[in-house]
Amino acid sequence: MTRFFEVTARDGPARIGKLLVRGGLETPYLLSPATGEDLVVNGGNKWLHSPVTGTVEQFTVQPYVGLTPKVNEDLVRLYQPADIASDTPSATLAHPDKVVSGADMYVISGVRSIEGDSRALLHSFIQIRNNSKPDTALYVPALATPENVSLLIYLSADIVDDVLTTIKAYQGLYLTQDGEYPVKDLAELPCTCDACTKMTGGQKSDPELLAAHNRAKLREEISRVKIHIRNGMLREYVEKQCRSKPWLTALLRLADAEYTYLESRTPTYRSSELLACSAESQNRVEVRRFADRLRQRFSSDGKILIIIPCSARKPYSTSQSHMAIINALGKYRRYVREIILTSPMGVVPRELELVYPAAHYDVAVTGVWDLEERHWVSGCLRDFIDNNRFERVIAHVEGPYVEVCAQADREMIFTSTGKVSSDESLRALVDQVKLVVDELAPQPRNFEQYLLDMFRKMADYEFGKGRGDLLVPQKGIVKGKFPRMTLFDGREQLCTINPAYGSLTLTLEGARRMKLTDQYFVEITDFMPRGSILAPGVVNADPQIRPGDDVFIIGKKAIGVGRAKMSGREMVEASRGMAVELKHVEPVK
Amino acid sequence: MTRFFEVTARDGPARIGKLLVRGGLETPYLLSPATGEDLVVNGGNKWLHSPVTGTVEQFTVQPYVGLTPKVNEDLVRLYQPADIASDTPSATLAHPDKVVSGADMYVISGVRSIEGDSRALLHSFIQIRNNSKPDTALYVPALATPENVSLLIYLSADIVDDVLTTIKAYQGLYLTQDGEYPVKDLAELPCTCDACTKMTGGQKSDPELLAAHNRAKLREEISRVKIHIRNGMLREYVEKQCRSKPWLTALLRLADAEYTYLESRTPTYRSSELLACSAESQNRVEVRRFADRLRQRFSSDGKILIIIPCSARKPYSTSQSHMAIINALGKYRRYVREIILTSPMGVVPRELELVYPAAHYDVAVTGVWDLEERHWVSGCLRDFIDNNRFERVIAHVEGPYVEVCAQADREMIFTSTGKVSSDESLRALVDQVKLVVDELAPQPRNFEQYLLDMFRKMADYEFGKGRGDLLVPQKGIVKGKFPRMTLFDGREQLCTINPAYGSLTLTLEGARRMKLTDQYFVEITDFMPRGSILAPGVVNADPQIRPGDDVFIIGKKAIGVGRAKMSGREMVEASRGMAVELKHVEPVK
Amino acid sequence: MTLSDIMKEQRKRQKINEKSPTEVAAYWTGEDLLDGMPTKSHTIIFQTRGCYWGLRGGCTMCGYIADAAARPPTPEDLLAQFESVSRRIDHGIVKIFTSGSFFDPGEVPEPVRDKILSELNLYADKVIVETRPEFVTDKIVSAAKMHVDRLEIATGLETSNDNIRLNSINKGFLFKDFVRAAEVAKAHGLTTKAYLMMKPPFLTEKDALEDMVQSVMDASKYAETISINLCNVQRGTLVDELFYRKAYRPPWLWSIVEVLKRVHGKTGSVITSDPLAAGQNRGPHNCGKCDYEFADALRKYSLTQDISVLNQLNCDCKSLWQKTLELEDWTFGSPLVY
Amino acid sequence: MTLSDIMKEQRKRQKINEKSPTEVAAYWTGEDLLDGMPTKSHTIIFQTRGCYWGLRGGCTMCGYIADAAARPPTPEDLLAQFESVSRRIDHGIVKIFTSGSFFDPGEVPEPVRDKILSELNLYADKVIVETRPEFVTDKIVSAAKMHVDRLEIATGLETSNDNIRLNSINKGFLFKDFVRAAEVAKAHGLTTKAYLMMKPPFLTEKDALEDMVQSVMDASKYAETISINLCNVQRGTLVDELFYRKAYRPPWLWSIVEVLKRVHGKTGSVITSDPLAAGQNRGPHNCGKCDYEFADALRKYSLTQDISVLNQLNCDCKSLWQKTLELEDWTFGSPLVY
Repeated sequence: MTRFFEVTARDGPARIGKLLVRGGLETPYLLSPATGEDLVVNGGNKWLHSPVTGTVEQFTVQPYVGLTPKVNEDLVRLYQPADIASDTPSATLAHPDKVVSGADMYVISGVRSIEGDSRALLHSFIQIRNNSKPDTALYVPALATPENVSLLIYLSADIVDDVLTTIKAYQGLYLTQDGEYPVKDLAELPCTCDACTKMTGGQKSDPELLAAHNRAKLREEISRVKIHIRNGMLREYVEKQCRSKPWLTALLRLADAEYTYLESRTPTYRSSELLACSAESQNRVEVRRFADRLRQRFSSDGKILIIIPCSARKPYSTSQSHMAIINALGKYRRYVREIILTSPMGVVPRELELVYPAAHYDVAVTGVWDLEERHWVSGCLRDFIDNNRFERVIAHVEGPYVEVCAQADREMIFTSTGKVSSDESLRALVDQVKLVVDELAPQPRNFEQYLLDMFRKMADYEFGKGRGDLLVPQKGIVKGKFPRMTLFDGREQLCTINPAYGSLTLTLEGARRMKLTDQYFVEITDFMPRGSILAPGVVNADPQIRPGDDVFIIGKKAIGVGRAKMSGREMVEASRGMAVELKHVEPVK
Repeated sequence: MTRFFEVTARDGPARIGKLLVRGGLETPYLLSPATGEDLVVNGGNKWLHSPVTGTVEQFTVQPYVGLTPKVNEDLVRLYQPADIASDTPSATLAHPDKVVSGADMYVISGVRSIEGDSRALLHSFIQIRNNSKPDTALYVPALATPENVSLLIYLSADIVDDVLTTIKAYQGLYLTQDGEYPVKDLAELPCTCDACTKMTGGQKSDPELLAAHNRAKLREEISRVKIHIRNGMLREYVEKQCRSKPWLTALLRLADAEYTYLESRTPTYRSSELLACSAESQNRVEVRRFADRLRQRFSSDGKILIIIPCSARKPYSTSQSHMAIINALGKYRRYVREIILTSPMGVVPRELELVYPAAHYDVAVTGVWDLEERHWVSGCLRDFIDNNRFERVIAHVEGPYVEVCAQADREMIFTSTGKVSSDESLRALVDQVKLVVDELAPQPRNFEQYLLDMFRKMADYEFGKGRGDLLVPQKGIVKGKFPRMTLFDGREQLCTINPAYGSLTLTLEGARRMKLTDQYFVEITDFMPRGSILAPGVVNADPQIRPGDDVFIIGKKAIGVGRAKMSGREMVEASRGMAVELKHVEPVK
Repeated sequence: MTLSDIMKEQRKRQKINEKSPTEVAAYWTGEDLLDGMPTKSHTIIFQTRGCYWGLRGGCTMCGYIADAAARPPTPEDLLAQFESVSRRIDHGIVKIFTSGSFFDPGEVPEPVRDKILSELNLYADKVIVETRPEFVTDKIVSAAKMHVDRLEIATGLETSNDNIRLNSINKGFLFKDFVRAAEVAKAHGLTTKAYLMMKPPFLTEKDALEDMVQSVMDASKYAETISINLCNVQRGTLVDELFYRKAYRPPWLWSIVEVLKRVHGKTGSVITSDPLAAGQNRGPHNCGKCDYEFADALRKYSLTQDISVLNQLNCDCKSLWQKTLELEDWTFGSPLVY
Repeated sequence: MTLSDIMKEQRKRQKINEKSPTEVAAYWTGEDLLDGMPTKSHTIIFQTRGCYWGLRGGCTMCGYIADAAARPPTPEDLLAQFESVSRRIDHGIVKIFTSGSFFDPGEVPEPVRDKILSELNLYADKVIVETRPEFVTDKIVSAAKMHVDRLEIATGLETSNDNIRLNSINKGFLFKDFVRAAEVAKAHGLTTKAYLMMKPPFLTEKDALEDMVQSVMDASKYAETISINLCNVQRGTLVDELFYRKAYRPPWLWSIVEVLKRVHGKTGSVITSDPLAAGQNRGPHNCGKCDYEFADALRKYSLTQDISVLNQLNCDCKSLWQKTLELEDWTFGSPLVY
């Protein structure tokens, strides 16, 4: 049980937290051994030093034998520290092969030795995180630089220090967010910190000043990273920041291959933008998960499918190009189903156009799609066609979309003769749709039915296939102005679309109707919650819960709905922190 | 003729220069209209303001009608400024559709209006640069932010200002290298500048302080960019920095499609590292040019080709894996030709392994090649095989290289059974080579001949096909320790390999033997040069000359060799700046 | 190519409003100042064959040419237009516009004009007709004067700066032409109303503001009433094209407030300004938060000439506007803030 | 698994040097201090069956097991080895090593040992034999003493800290074992030489430095000569494996200089240190610029015991070394600077 650390915000594996000593210290925290800070007591080598008495305002590391992550496993076992049972804040060395239990803080031992070894570093993070409680703090010692610290935090470092920045100063290296330079080679110093002001004033060779600059840069970078975590945009930042060095690029790419590690920590819905500014954006959890859920949780009942290119404006249907197509289709629109083809999202069914991140992403547009994009999007399209039972597929697309459709290698009719919204193209589209409608005579779906379907598909997407049918009554009523709409059954409100988050917000009745007792449930102890549910109050929770999910709260005294603030695993394992933000609760009779 | 500006260093289109007023002001220069700086005199709207008398310490923009880059061309013609004929430093508005002549400085009019429009912005730069003298300064007004200025400078901005940063401060925006934030949303300020120190002290809402911070950040960023230009690594930086916003990413990608604009300004040889940290690295001029030259300037006389994977260590032949292969081949090595398969370089013949950037790049290694990499490298391999006349191709490769070889779709024998340097693989390779050598009985090439061939191929690569045969005598002698080797004909020194730059350094005799009078020549006026040749002394120069090339200097009084510091076009058109760094010169008898 | 040629090209892309030739282009009522008292006003815009100047290209910000009839209306059509609204006029001020000049006989034949004016004279307290100055001739004015007791001639002077009027607005006449027209009107005992244009294209906010202050001062010597139009982006105009290209931003409401403060009390004229489309991107606007408050204040000032309603205005965006005035020159041709 | 087990695994990857069983593993000459005077020294390393302790895993930094013969040499082989070098010995100090203990009868049978010692006694001024302390028994020492006049027993004590000796070095004996051996030697009138090991694995530079200072002080009570080995990375050892994993850095030359400065004059022993492989990555080194100067000074000190040669040393890297001492604890297990 962790008593001296608490996680307060998350963005993927990255967290903002609080060390519960000295009135609370926010993490990611920059420890400063170089200036003699004593927050962490370093017991030193146990062959030379005696055990230390812990105090309540310091994290104590008892004397140890330090190893590096890549040494022989047998050595690790030979020298492993004892399990911790301490009343005062405790820290202990952790090795990827062995994590003892009971500490408030884990220190990756000897991680300095694998600077530049992307694979070993990633492995260390994952192993230690997977084998320790989610609400323990992770200290990555003597490794942080302004250049790499964002990736360390992205991978879940909570504490870093100024040890390497100081040593580099004594090696004459001037650190920046973008790399290091021998200070003697710099004609001017690209910084305005105190130390640089003094150095420009002539004290250039003083390593203490250089160390102060390096420390200031590290502190700034950590501060920036916190902003990115709070804004839910750290991923965008590391996609940028990893370009500093090949090993950092490799680190991000390898991390993306560790999908489970990232996915289990990545919010499902949120209000931040998703910027796709690099090839790696396509491998983001949000993008892959959307495609996964589309395969697993979505199915269409239509006979005729129309493929439409994406628009810069979101939701797509508010864009000029989509409005032109929708207007042209007119009454025929009720006979068709629409999907939007887009990089990097792949395929977005019209019914899901409000879902995160389909309505939240922005991407660099050049008119050229690279091979990875084509492969990915055409694969998504092929899967979508294969997983549904359309009798006819009409591709109303232009430019590179044409090739992507062709690459999907499924039978389809192309209707656009140039720009999709040109009069000629639209005429061809409508003519073709008319023809197919006459031939296939599909069931029409009027606008009210379309809206109900949207709720149904969104519920399926969020809570699993079939939940939409449970949630949405045949005679459901949709009120409100697109996209802020609410679903009613008679006068009973069931849920609302929250366009900012790209998800449904359930009422208690909505959750009840979906029978969320086996999925997306959070079982709590015997109390009447108010405002929020803290982790220690959680008995059990669906492990598929992610931050951002609407969850059903089940307790002996109360049931309710709320938004998950942490993953299901974290709710169960953590001993601190807000698990669920409550929205509706009622006592159990 | 430009008298008030001079370019002193280049990195692609980016330059460091000097405004020749007030004792010389280094560019990229941050002009500060927001603090009332009067280096540029802004004449204002000509319907309201009268012409200004120019002074010698200011760049004067006479009253004008300001337009934006995307307005109707007819308007541009209607309101275009007059050609400049001024004795004092002059600046004038430039529009992508019309650049008048005679100014020392061009101001892109209304460029603020196309912030975010990657295509229009790129077009503006290219049009104005292509239609003005290379040694005129380009001022990009009211557009720079810490986030975008590196790309502006990359595209060749010489002067930017603090106008937009100031205005954004008055909009409450806190700027950083990575984007902007409403200052009221920031819990802490990730900066240590004076202004931030004061703001943290409580004056948070003062827009003047915010403007000072924003300006400081812009100044820092410009300072950083200068470091990158000087280090020859601005490309790496913009590949990183463009990830801030989709439009900046698009700007870099679109710029890469303007190959001629970039290529004509990019050095051929240099001592800096080339880091391939993003998908865009593959589209770098250096990578494309290497492949182009391989197609156009390289040919092999071998019958048997061995394909080998690249190594992290450069030159490849000094790596453990290559040494293992070379040792295993032993005496059979003289019967084969070797190429190295690598991303992003494509194919590197062993003879060119010292050439820039084959010996200078570093790349993120994950063991996975994306589709673009595979497509590019397998295409390079296919071209190489098709452009030469090997009778047998042996692919001694592992992992993803196997697929890449297969994708080249040419007949080849695979010899590696796992790791290429395993005993088993090496045995299989040697067995196969023996077999093929017995069958084809190719001419052997001993090590001395190999070294001569290396000089030959490097000369072909640098100066055009056939020049190697002119340079390298049949009985040439190679002295020195790999890779620092010198070529002699008897006692006459012809050239040296400069491994730092990845090129040959010619002696005068070397240049003479290659008959560099029609290519890579610089014709100078009637004087005896010493140390360097300045642009005004150049009468004519081969337009294919790039910074870094060795060139042959031809004049009435002297001939010589030297290293080009600017492109051939620039030498001819510029009226200031060092054109060639002289290495050897002798009087014409 | 001249600016007129460019305008002609531009106009080709303009959509013409299609209406029955017997309907007016527009009619509405409002309040205006008459002898210092807020008074009901009627505005009639006739569909005519269109402004002769506009048909040759016309002014860069003027979209009224879209109100011209598709086929030239007959005199009967014009009278039918008048009759369709005349019964609604009982008293107050009547303001007559066409998409061009009411006094242009090519747009409104003399008999029709006389008929309209004489009939209006029965109900209206004051009639204001808009016309370009070239039609303010002794002959036309004396004829018009015969039919109506209290007549005011309104002219789109736009600015007193000939450079701007010719090169930015493409108005095609000079300040002295306006002066001449005003003198003719005065000679016949008529008053003159000058329409000014705040922020024509290619001007910075600052230049536009200064030009307007100067123009008010200049025009007030000849015009009893000055109405400052705040340029809004009308479809199909050059300003529209510039706006689409992010090359134009309508004026800040702060700027007109500043103009009014600076000229208030310094002229003998009544100065008004109707903030049409205020708060929209295509109309005059500040930051989005204060626009409606500013628009209200401007309307109030126009009706009361009470400067205190403007003095009270404030908003956080003031410093941004001030900075824009200071720095916009440095864009060398585009707005600095949108 | 014990550290010995780990070492045994490790040893499997070690390459054995193959040599004829009648050749010594190595022989070289140098200079050493004898009675305060630099004197020629001969070093002989015999190929034996190998250190019994090393064959069970052995010490973590010790690569000498590679010098053991592939097949156990016969007594004749051993004598042949001796004869192959003995003619080169005329006077001075003779230092006898095996890859283990010269006094281990399993390595060097008693008759061979006696023959070698008694023959050496003819030419050598002093004989030093290396052995683990468990072989320093009354019986063996008195036997040896019979053959040679001036004999010194050298033992790889490595450190006076039992924790480190057992857990870092895996030496398998205690300080008291060394003390006992030294006392046995003394009882027989022999002197003792202690080899210490500067920076065994898993220690920070600072801890290594402090340990060495303490060890010199402790050992000097029993050893007339103290030789500090600066750990270098020998192929096939655990230290080698750690070095490859960037988990080990040989000591800084600054550190040994600091040790010598701190103990100089505080003991009655002669203290020497031969900076083997100095300046290489695998040997003790500073920054690359000053290494050879430091190595020279250390050799000079060893021969002269003149501390002033060390006091003069300086280099820019001093502050980096000092900072490393200060901060290396904070890597929690790896070197901070390589």
